Amino acid sequence: MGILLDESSRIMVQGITGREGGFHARACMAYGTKVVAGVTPGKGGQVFENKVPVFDSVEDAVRETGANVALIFVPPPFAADAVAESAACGVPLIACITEGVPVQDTVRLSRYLERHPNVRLIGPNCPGLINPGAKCKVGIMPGSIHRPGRVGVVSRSGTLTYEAVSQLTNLGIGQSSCVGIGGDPVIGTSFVEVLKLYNADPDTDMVVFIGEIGGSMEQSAAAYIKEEFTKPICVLIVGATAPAGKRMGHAGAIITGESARAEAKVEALRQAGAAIIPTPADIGSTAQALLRRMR
Amino acid sequence: MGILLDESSRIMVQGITGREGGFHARACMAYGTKVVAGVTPGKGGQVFENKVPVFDSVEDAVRETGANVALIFVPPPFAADAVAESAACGVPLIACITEGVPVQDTVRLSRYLERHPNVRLIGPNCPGLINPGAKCKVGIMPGSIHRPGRVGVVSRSGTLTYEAVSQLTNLGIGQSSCVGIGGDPVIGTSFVEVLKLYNADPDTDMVVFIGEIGGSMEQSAAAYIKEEFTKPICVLIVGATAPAGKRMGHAGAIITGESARAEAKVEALRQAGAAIIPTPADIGSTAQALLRRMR
Amino acid sequence: MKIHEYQAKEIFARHRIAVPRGKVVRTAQEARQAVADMGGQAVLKAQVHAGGRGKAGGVKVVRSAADAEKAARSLLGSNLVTHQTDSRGVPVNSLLVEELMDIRRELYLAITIDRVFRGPVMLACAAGGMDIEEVAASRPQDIFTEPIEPVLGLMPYQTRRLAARLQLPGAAAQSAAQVMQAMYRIFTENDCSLVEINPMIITGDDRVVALDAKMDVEGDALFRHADLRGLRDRAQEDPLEAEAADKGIAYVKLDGQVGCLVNGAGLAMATLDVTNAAGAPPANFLDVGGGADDEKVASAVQIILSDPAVNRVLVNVFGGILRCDVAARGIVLAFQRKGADLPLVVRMLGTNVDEGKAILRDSGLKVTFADTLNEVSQAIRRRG
Amino acid sequence: MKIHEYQAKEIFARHRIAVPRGKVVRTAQEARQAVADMGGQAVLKAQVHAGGRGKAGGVKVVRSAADAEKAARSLLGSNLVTHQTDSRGVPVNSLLVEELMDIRRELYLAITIDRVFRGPVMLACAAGGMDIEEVAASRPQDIFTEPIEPVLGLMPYQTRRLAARLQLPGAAAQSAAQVMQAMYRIFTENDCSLVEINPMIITGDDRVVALDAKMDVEGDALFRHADLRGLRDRAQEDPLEAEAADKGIAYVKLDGQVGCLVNGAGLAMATLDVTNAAGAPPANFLDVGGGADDEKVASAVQIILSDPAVNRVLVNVFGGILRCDVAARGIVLAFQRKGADLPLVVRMLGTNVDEGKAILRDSGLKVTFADTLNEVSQAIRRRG
Repeated sequence: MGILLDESSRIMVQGITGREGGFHARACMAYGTKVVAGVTPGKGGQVFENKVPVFDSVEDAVRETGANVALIFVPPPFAADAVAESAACGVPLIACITEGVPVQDTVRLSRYLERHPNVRLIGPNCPGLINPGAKCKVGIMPGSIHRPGRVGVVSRSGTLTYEAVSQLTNLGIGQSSCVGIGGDPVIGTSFVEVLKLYNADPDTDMVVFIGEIGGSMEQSAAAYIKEEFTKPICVLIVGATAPAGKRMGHAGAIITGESARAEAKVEALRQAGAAIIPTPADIGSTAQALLRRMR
Repeated sequence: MGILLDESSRIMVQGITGREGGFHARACMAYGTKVVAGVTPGKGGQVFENKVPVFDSVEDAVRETGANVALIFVPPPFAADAVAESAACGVPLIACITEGVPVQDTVRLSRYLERHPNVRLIGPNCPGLINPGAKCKVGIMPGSIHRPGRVGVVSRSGTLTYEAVSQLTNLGIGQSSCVGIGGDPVIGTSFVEVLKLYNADPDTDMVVFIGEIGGSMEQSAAAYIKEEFTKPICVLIVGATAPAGKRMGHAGAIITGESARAEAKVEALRQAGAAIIPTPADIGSTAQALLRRMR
Repeated sequence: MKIHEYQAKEIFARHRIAVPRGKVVRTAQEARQAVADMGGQAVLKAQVHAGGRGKAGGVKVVRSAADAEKAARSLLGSNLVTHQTDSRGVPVNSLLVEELMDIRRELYLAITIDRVFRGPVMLACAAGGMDIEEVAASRPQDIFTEPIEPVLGLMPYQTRRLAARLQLPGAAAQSAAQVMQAMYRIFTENDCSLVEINPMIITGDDRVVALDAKMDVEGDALFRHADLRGLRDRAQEDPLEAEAADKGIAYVKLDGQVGCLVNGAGLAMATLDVTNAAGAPPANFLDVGGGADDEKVASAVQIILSDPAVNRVLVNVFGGILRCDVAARGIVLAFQRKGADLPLVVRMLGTNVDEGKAILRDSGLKVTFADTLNEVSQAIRRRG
Repeated sequence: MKIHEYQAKEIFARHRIAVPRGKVVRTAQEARQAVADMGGQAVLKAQVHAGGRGKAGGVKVVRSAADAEKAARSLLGSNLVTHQTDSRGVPVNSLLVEELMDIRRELYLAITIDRVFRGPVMLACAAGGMDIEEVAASRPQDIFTEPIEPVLGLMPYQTRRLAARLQLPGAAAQSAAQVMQAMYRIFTENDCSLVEINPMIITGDDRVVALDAKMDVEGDALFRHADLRGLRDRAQEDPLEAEAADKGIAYVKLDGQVGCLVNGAGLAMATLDVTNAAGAPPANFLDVGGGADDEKVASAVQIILSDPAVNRVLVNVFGGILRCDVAARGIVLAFQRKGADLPLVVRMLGTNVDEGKAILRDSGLKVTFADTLNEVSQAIRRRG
């Protein structure tokens, strides 16, 4: 049930001894997530919260604990190294939360990861992912707003994902999984890849998809939805009223060229058969209407 | 019939206006090969031998002539560029004859080619490949020694391949295909990959495999033969009497470590079920004996 | 991070890209001297971080040292308003005095990151000197692209192909290829997000010269480029945006009246969409960013309150990393420091939301609470 | 192409790898002075292109300037015979005089190309200072390897991992990581086939120092390293091998009497196997290489004939690129020039074979023709 995470997910937190890493490791554990290991070079032998052993290397952590998901909080200069280390050790799922990783690092990483087809990177600069049914939270989202269910959520943004989830939960609509793919220009996993997983997941009935201005990833998703996606899907594109040429927070939100504009994205997705969420306030209600139509 | 080449192969010679490129383009044409284009930057518009149009770029050559095999003779400093150009244009088979390509160029090329799974590189530093039945010669081997038939030949060395072919032909044993994979430490296509092609080729009954000292590619082939190869195969490993630590002509022939030694290779292949060719003089006779046993 | 044309050209020259002979001047007297040294004619180019400089009068050809002094006097100290700046423009504090070139053709060359390719691409266009985004929109087929595979770098066949598409003759084609290779080295060695030459000219004697030079260095990579950090020119930045950036806050000044405090870029953009849809244009985009404590939130709110156009404030915080009580404390701190009295619409959700609301309720500020984006929309409309 | 230890150390030092203080000397007087300058004790190291130098007496610790002069006098001008040289050894024309180090541990580090990985790998071993091939054979688990993906380069987690496996304490681990990064830069920037530090030492005060330094530059890549070409020391090479290499001929001196002229490395090795099996050991490996004309063939044969051990010549040419008539003309030319009278066994196949045989038949040389490798074997045996 859900995608990417399940009851067998064993989480290793890279950077667990840092302030952010420690805070979120605790939050994940409080949610019910199996955090089995931490990694901080030079701090091997410590025990986090009297429960989680800390290792000097991913190799040690995986060997000793059977960790199969990496959650990365190390600072930007070391993030690419942390991802590469987990990939080299064959960790099949890596969520890199770190914001501010140089793009050229991610470019090179993307090539490295192509050589490791069994390794999936989510992010960087993402909120991570969660499977409420499996009580497994691998990221920085507030766990309490989620509710187990059968709607998949995928988004480029962090807090906007929480917004979407919150609207769903408030209407009693639970989530099979929620994935924040990250806001950087180059990321490990695209919308299309997550949609493919939802398409194949028997426990996801419908998908809520939150895109934004910049790039053309939403158009690629539209093409995929048109060709292969078999489930109802509703889409919000934010940034329609952002002024052209201005940099809006993360690198994902720069307007460049026609295809990067909100209208172009909305149009492509509408033509692909997606239900369009008119404003950010209407995520829950649009999803609800779509679910009713399914029945 | 045969592997990699057939009647539909349309050859483009990169470096056709050079001395070597021109000589061998003529020889290929004389053998019956469809040489449809030449490429030399700056010489576009020329016509080679009153027959073959020369283009400035692979892109032009492929678009205008439908070339689907590249045969490369450009000098070492430009060889990686020539391979990358054909790969980027999606030419599915590239034979790089050029000797003396820096290894680090080939290392980087190998990563580039991984991104182009439909492109196969043979070489560099190889004699190329030939399909006598299809009258298609893409390389520098003397065409006259070949004879259409049902034995596949694969080898790291050039002239030694000719030796093998010559012994076969003298005994009336024809070849389905012959592939010289090249003698450099890093090459585009390994023994195993060629053996897989022979394994799947309905017109190849048996394989003659010529290895040499250095590296461990023969051991990888042995593992593959043991696990999956379904046809009779006879093997010669040369260099048994080469002195240790000495550099023997091409980089492929340096002895380093146990596995690089001839005895280790012979033993691995023997255990994999291959028939061992005792000396270089016995290639033809060993193949003949093996063929007789098949009947 | 943007750097000036003259700074980029110094880096270009170190990588053997030909640039016009030139000199940076900061006074009219220096301009006069520089032009005299160049033989009495030159072009003066305002050094500002904004495109569209030429049309805006920031580039002047002078035919005498006296002309130069006069032109420099009018430019230096002024603010240049181009289509890329706001109505206040950017200050001209230095000029690049350059020799006049014999221009036969003007081309466009750039390297940037392509998101779909997930790597750098080289862009080339035969129509240089123009607004390239206009060309991209109206004649996309005229822009040629070459993806650059990081493990190989820019390959010779690619520079040959681009030179052919730009219809460059032999000698110029080779020089252009060298320029492209140098641009790629500059791009990678300096972690650029953009390296652009517009126009790259072909001179009457077939030389290839970078008439303009643009380099944007990725801010996130500055930690490994100590040499580049010194090139930042704060005078070119909006003071509030610069102050925000220094504190790790993403702030963009907009034209409306609703000051927005949001955490997360996506939610911040969504908030703009909501206020715009409510007919209450936002005064800014603001993402308070990760790792915010009460001081950082206070800084963000102070920046919002420093904008005289702001007549009310909208807070939209989804407590996750940032706890609601921390946000609330920061907001109160800022209003107190600024002695501000503006009305506030506050929407808070998530971690410690009750504590947060309580802090605001007890603060004496004029707070309207909203629970959903719909309520936000209504509250902002009412207040407008 | 091999370069000397002192040359490699200069490159190492430029990349901030710590090396002992040292000075290259070419006379005993210079050695005396250098040791005096170093305070009266030092180690003198023969600069030769051969491993096993220490065991062979090429490394001497001296405790006074006078000692140094004496030791230098015995080394300089001598030939050093190690297990990696032939019985003639290699000439000692220079010494590296180095400060004595306080050695606590000796480690091994190297980067080379791994054929299976198709890229560079870093090798590390806690047992430095030893014959690493011996360790590889007897205790392969003691050699740690890290494949280096070209697009990423050597990553910090890899250097941490190697340092941990070498059981280096904190400070030394960090220094070792820097050394590893520098080695990788040296390897790639100089197109090396090997960069090796054996031993890399940890001093008593936890410094990491390259006590020895080895760099092999790939000959095929020298076209793009003008700076490195000047480092070649021909005096260290076998004169015949060097002459051959200059002409693009692969020639290796062996211990037998049959001079072999072959085209193609594989066929050349096969030919060694055949003559050895016939009980007639070859005097050399020779691959005349691609693009051979009659002059190149003649050069190859002249090199073969220059070896006094050769008492007969075997030609095994498969005419393809190299035509048989061209080969024949070259052979005749060389015998004439050398005034040689040795018997020849000739096996030619392929392009223009009849013309080739005719030229040899008419040449007056003592030629026995063979058509197959079996006939070659018989002919060589008979002539032995």
